[in-house]
Amino acid sequence: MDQRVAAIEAYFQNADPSASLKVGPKDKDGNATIPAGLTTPAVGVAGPGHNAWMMTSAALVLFMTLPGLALFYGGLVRTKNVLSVMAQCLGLAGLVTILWWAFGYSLVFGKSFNSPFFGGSEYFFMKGVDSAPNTDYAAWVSQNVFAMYQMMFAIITPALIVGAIAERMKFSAVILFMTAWMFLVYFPLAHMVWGVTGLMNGVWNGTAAIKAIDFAGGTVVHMSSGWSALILCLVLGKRLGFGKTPMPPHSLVLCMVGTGMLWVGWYGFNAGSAVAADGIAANAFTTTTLATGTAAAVWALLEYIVRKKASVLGFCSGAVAGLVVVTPACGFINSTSAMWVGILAGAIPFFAVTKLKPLFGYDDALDTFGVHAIGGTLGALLTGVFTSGAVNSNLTGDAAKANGLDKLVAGGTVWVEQLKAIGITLALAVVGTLIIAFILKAAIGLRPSVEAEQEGLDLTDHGEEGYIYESKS
Amino acid sequence: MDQRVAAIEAYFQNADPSASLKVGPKDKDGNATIPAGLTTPAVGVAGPGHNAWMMTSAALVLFMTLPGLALFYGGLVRTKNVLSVMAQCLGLAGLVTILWWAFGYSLVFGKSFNSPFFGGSEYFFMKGVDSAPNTDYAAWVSQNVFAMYQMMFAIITPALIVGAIAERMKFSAVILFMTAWMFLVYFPLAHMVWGVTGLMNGVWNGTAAIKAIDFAGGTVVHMSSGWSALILCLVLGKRLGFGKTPMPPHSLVLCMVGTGMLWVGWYGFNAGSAVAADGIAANAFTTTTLATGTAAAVWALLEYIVRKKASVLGFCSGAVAGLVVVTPACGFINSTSAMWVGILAGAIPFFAVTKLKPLFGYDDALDTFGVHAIGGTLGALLTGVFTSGAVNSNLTGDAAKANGLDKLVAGGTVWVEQLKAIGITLALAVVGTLIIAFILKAAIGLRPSVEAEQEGLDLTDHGEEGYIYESKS
Amino acid sequence: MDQRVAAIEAYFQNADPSASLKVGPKDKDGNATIPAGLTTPAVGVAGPGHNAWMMTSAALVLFMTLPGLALFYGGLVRTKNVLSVMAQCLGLAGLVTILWWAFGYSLVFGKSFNSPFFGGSEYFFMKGVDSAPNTDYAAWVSQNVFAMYQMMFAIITPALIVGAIAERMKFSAVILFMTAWMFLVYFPLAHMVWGVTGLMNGVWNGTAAIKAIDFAGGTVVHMSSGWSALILCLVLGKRLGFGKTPMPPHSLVLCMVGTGMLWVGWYGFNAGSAVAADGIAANAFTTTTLATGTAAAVWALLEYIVRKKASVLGFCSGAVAGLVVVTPACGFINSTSAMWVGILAGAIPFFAVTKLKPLFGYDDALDTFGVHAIGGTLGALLTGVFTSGAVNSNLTGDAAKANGLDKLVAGGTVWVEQLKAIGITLALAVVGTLIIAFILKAAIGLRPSVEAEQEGLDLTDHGEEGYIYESKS
Amino acid sequence: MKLIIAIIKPFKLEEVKEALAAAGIEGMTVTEVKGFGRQKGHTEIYRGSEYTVDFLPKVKLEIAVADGVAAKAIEAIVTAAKTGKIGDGKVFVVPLDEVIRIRTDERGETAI
Amino acid sequence: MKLIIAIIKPFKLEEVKEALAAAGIEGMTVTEVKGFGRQKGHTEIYRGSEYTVDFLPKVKLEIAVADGVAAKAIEAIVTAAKTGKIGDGKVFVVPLDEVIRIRTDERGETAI
Amino acid sequence: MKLIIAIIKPFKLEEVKEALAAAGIEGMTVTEVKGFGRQKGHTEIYRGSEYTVDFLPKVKLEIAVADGVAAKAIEAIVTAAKTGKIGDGKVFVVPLDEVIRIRTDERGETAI
Ligand SMILES: Nc1ncnc2c1ncn2[C@@H]1O[C@H](COP(=O)(O)OP(=O)(O)O)[C@@H](O)[C@H]1O
Ligand SMILES: Nc1ncnc2c1ncn2[C@@H]1O[C@H](COP(=O)(O)OP(=O)(O)O)[C@@H](O)[C@H]1O
Ligand SMILES: Nc1ncnc2c1ncn2[C@@H]1O[C@H](COP(=O)(O)OP(=O)(O)O)[C@@H](O)[C@H]1O
Repeated sequence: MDQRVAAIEAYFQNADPSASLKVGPKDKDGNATIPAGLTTPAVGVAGPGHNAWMMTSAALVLFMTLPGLALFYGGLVRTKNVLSVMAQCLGLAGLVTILWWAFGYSLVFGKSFNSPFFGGSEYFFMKGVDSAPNTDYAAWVSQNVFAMYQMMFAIITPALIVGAIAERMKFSAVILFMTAWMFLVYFPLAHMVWGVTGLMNGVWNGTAAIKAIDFAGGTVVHMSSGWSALILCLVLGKRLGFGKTPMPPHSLVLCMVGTGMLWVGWYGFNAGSAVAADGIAANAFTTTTLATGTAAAVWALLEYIVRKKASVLGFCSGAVAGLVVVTPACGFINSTSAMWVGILAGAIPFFAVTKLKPLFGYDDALDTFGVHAIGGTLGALLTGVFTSGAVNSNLTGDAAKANGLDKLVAGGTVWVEQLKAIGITLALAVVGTLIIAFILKAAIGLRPSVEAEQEGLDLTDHGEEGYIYESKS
Repeated sequence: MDQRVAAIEAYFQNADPSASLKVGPKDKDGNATIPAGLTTPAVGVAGPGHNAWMMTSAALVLFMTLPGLALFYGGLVRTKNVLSVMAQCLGLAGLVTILWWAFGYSLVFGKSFNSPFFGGSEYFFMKGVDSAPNTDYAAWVSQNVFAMYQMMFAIITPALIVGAIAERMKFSAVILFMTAWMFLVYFPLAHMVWGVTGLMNGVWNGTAAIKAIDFAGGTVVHMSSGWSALILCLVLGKRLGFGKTPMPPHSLVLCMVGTGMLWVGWYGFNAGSAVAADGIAANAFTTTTLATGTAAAVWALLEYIVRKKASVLGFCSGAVAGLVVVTPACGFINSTSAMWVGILAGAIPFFAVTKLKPLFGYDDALDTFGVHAIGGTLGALLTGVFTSGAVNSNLTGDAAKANGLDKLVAGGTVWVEQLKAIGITLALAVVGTLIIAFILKAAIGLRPSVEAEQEGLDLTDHGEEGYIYESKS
Repeated sequence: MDQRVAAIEAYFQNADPSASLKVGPKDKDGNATIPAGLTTPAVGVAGPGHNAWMMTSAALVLFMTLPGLALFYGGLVRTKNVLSVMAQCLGLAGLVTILWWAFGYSLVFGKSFNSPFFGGSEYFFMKGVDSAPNTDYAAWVSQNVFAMYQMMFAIITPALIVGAIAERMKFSAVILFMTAWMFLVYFPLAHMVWGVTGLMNGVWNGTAAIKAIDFAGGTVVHMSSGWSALILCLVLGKRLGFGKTPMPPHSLVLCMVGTGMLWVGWYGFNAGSAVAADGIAANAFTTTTLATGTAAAVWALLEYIVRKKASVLGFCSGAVAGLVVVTPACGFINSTSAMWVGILAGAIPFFAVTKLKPLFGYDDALDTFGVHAIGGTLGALLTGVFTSGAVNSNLTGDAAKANGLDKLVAGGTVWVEQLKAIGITLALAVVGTLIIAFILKAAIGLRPSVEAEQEGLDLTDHGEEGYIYESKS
Repeated sequence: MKLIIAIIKPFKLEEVKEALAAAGIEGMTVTEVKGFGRQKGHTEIYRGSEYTVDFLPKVKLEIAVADGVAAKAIEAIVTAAKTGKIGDGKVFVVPLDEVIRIRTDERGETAI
Repeated sequence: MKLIIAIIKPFKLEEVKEALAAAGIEGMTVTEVKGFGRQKGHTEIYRGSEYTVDFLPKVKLEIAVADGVAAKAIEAIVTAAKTGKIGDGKVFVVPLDEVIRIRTDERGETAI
Repeated sequence: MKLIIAIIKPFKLEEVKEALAAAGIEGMTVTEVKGFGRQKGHTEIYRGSEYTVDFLPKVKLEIAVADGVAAKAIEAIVTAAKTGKIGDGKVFVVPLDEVIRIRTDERGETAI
């Protein structure tokens, strides 16, 4: 009876329900085992509240890409390329679904390779991934839901890159580039940061070489996409007429709609990264909200100061920057720190986008580098600066004690580990992208013909038009 | 104490919490009863995690129609008819709310008639439908939430028909047609498939004549709407100028936005159909995701093969087809089967839409038949082929044992029952629609005047314009 | 053991889990205390199902504003002002985030002032607001999530006002007006109605002077914004050319999309106001659905009767009116009453908007007064008329017994208290708005220059255009 | 040379184009316009506010032709665009002093 | 006959239409155009990139009139469209050789 | 006076505007139009239905000039708009009887 109740109580603590069943002889690592046949009805099943939240979160993260990001980016391009951006988001959703099912989930969250760089082969083709929890990652969430949730991250990350290279990369080249990029950059990086045997998973890997922390993907998602975006847009070259012809957003209305969806969906991204509906999720929800609202206000305020007008694009950019920067930090910092994160997130990407880009003259079409690379890097660093053991008990959990993260947290020096993680992420993204881009360029070429680019990719790559408003009545 | 804990443990299993209380004398069916007064605080109440998920799911299914489907369809018509499609979706939401409250819920989920074809009268005007669970359908979900959740299905089903008859049916005729259709087709069919006394409810009706299975509405929702759509569009005739004037979608941007919303909302539709946030829901969530992403990729790939261009409309059509086909199957198949479902869902409706329609020349304006009828029928059949007892314990539950479904599952012959269910659904939809359509045609006419159709239904039926972009500054 | 199980059982009842621990000596109020050190793992933590629902609900309420309301309002203005409406919604999101974090939450939900009009200072800068529940408001929901949830209400309320003054108020004036309005009107009113020491919080304040009830914000949100909107639009004056130039909505498509999002998001608003995923939430979900669908149908039906055409704007207006009117009532009335609420909500605001406004000639641009003030006032009154103790046990809870609300409910005279609450709300909104508006008008002026208003606020206030569709290929 | 300006109902564009092609005329420039004339507009109602929309969607064709071809072109347009209902539109003929093909610098009738 | 082409500010359209009606002219064709002239445009800024928009929204009216009516029509347009501020627009008068009403095949002044 | 009507490729608008400015011409009216001529259109496919879109986006300029300036203006347009590829467009020159500046009532060449 005590064990039965203890298993249920674990539900409220997001703890392992089988802990109290571990009364058998010790295994070779010295951990007590569960005697054969001993179980309770609350062991090995999904917890309804946690499962509900993770299904909701997975749906919300999909919502970020389809249609959130597709609208955010689609609104910012010119009319003739709106569908091309949408097709790229849709195409990545399809492509990554297949890659993730076949190899991705296993390469990231498997552990059979026992490697810091790649997961394992045990879950190839999602073998054995069913509705029982995988307690390496979540005590109370169905493993298949966890796998789908993580798939949504694997979809949005390459889709973010699309922003930098919008309006001038062939659809076929985008698809081939991203296929290679998932294997060369995303899967290893995600394993390094989030896999239980990962190189820089300070929270869950007791033997992590780098004791870095990344709650919801500052390195894995935003730095990886942002820095790859910069490199790819440099290799690709500028859009025809860049700097001469004006290329204003064709619909700030769509862009604003996309921003709202990104913000809403991001709760799944950030609070969902607790993989439970517990107090850590609640904290992530709160810091995400505060940082985002503040960053939106700060960016627009800076615009108002600099040129007397606060713009819708400014509010939207600030909100997205706030979301990006708080991503790695949200589950580790308190609400006061979240306000500081918001202020910095509103200010630093603002200068990256309005000053750095004109200075260097690269054509980061929709500012993936300025917002995601700069913001992601800033966020990874700030996570180290602001992290607080009081907010998240995993920072002082078993793994963190084993690898010494707990002491770094107490000593306030996690930022050193974060710098290491930043360096590795940056190097992997840059090198990986360079290799793939140059090979592809040589093999099939990256850009459409000049005529195609002039006519717009909607017609030339997809044979469609975004809007046909003519009256024929 | 044991009973108190057992009731709580039932929450994690989505099982009946009162099972352990059944220690009283046996009733006339030989089932033990609960002694008067014996209860625990966890009996007869909603379980928070399950209730949370079902409220979320109900909201998601509403989102599929408003604005999801309204955008998906609205984007595909010409500018002059965009509002008419939206008005029809909105009008059906209003109409069905009233019908469902008054009669619908009771006719589908009541059991006082003890009939395989109609439910009962006990819940007319939602009498007695309150926040306690109705354990016939859900051990841990408030009955009123269940009723609202199911109402959202009753709203979207007739709204799907709108796609086939878009741009050429009078608003008044649409509303009257649908009113009759709900009583003649939807309510009986939903009872047959999902009511505990339903004719072909293999999972829950121990005395079902047909041991068919339909997790989230392949027959009830997609076949019924899709086949009715075909018949109605034949009775109605083609749009003026069909085949001569081009009628391209006026906004693929809106169509894509609607697709994203449909996909996101569909998680409520499919995973919500577990009526719990349990492992079955988790499985449905997973198979839905895999089939949809794959189908989107396959459809676009076929386009690329056939005509060297993958289109946004192709991706969207593939995604919707994937969602449709996996709907009846999602809670009964494993993830490997989901990939097969995805491939077939991307291929077969593709051919229906691009080859069958031009061949026969009917004017299924937005391809409700090609996607929902073909896809729904395919899905119903594949459900029988791929269903796996390992995935869903209800396939071997009490009712399934009583009616023999468990043996069919083990023997791999559920598809025979599925064929019967397909036949009945098809017959009901076709005959019901023919009757209503011909009566209405005789009584008030179905089509607007030629001038009205030419001017567009937005102005003539609703007195509004979709867009007024003129600058007047 | 009994206490451990009882704590868990409290989760299913949304009751205080520590109740059974209160076995220590009585405190000065005569309540038993919890002996030092006595606790169970299920005490003082968030309940997963409830927390999951409240995070979902908070995200849904944000979705109502961004992009829901921004689209609903944005679609109804002329092209040249679409971004100004969106900028105002975004700006308020940013502004209120900062105000709420710094003072708002504490002024509304604190109790250190022990005042009926303002909360307290204990939570300034969200000090101590962490993931543990604040049992004054929710037994099982993290206090920080509760704070964020309530913040979303504080964002949408001033954003509603924007509808009345659209197209003719300077952005800087909007921001300054709203800053003052939050302190003068919203924070005190929200405390009066929802704070545990609030003046007219009949359900939770045992010593409330006015025993009024308001489940989700009929007074706090809709009356306050609606009446303030009327006053502000009178002080501001009419738009240039009002009554002479036609000012039709530039995109009913966007308006309809916004309506769908508002409806979906409103489930977070209304069912979320139970601050639990319990039976009360389930009831609120149900009544909200029924009233909204019915009101949409009724409004459109009245249009059809009056002028032979049911319009999309009519359906949308009816749906929003239904949502508004049912807001204060949803957790207190049964489903039959919800249908009556729906009918009245479809009819009375319809007449306010189509008859009252032309009669008096004020320029309530997007009908904030007609829908939110009239609807909110109607709802507050109907709540008193239809409230039913059977639906919500808090109406007969400890506080309700202490202040006598339980007897008013039994006697059917809650509407008298509601009238008092209506009077106070109306007075506060009107006086507060007049004061701020006149001071601001004198200080910096409220309106843009005539040229700026003619050119449109998008260009003059924000330096952007909503749509740039020109083809440049 | 003449510049023929024709205002027609939008749904007649395809037919007129074909009729002109049949008459050997394969170049034209088309603009979406709003027409105001005897044909009545419609009324739109938004929450109780009624607007009368007098301007109706029309399509304007501009066609440069050699003098000898003008009559045939006009004939083709008028025949194809006619529905016999009010609002069918007008054809205006304006003198044309010069035509230049930008690509080739050709001038006059050969540039048409 | 004359074809009067008037470029005016968009918000003056209603007034000009009424002035023409008062002068007995009830047919016209309207096009949304962009004008470039002495009137200055505005600047738009998107994330640090500034664009100067020189082209301003204008409305173009095309009105076919009999010779005798031209002066009155021009007078009506100029009076109604004038604000006195830069950018009020222009009126161009072009000779019109022929007019045909498509519906009836009428030609010349009776077709206007 | 002459009314020059030029049909050009949209992306050439900026260059033509600058060439005209260099030629001292600073006023013009621009319309988005669709052109039909020798240049081939494209095909769009929506779920198996193929549509051939013959009409290509073009920009129309209308420029009133004094007689003496016409040749220079045409020259400027043709030079700036030429890409040498099919579809570059045309210039039409129409006689202009009168020009009035609405703001000032000026008439004739001074009104241009
Ligand atoms: N005097 C005019 N000048 C220019 N366009 C005109 C004139 N009169 C009519 N139009 C154009 O011709 C169209 C049809 O004219 P209308 O009087 O409605 O019918 P109909 O041509 O059958 O007499 C109008 O919508 C307008 O575009
Ligand atoms: N030479 C011209 N040819 C054609 N249109 C012109 C010409 N000059 C001006 N316009 C049109 O007239 C409008 C007003 O001209 P502008 O020089 O700005 O002011 P104003 O008419 O008051 O002198 C311009 O926007 C343009 O549409
Ligand atoms: N006869 C004509 N009348 C009016 N516009 C014409 C005529 N012929 C061509 N155009 C316009 O000129 C554009 C270019 O013509 P096109 O024949 O395609 O190429 P090019 O000018 O190089 O010979 C067309 O798209 C159309 O707008």
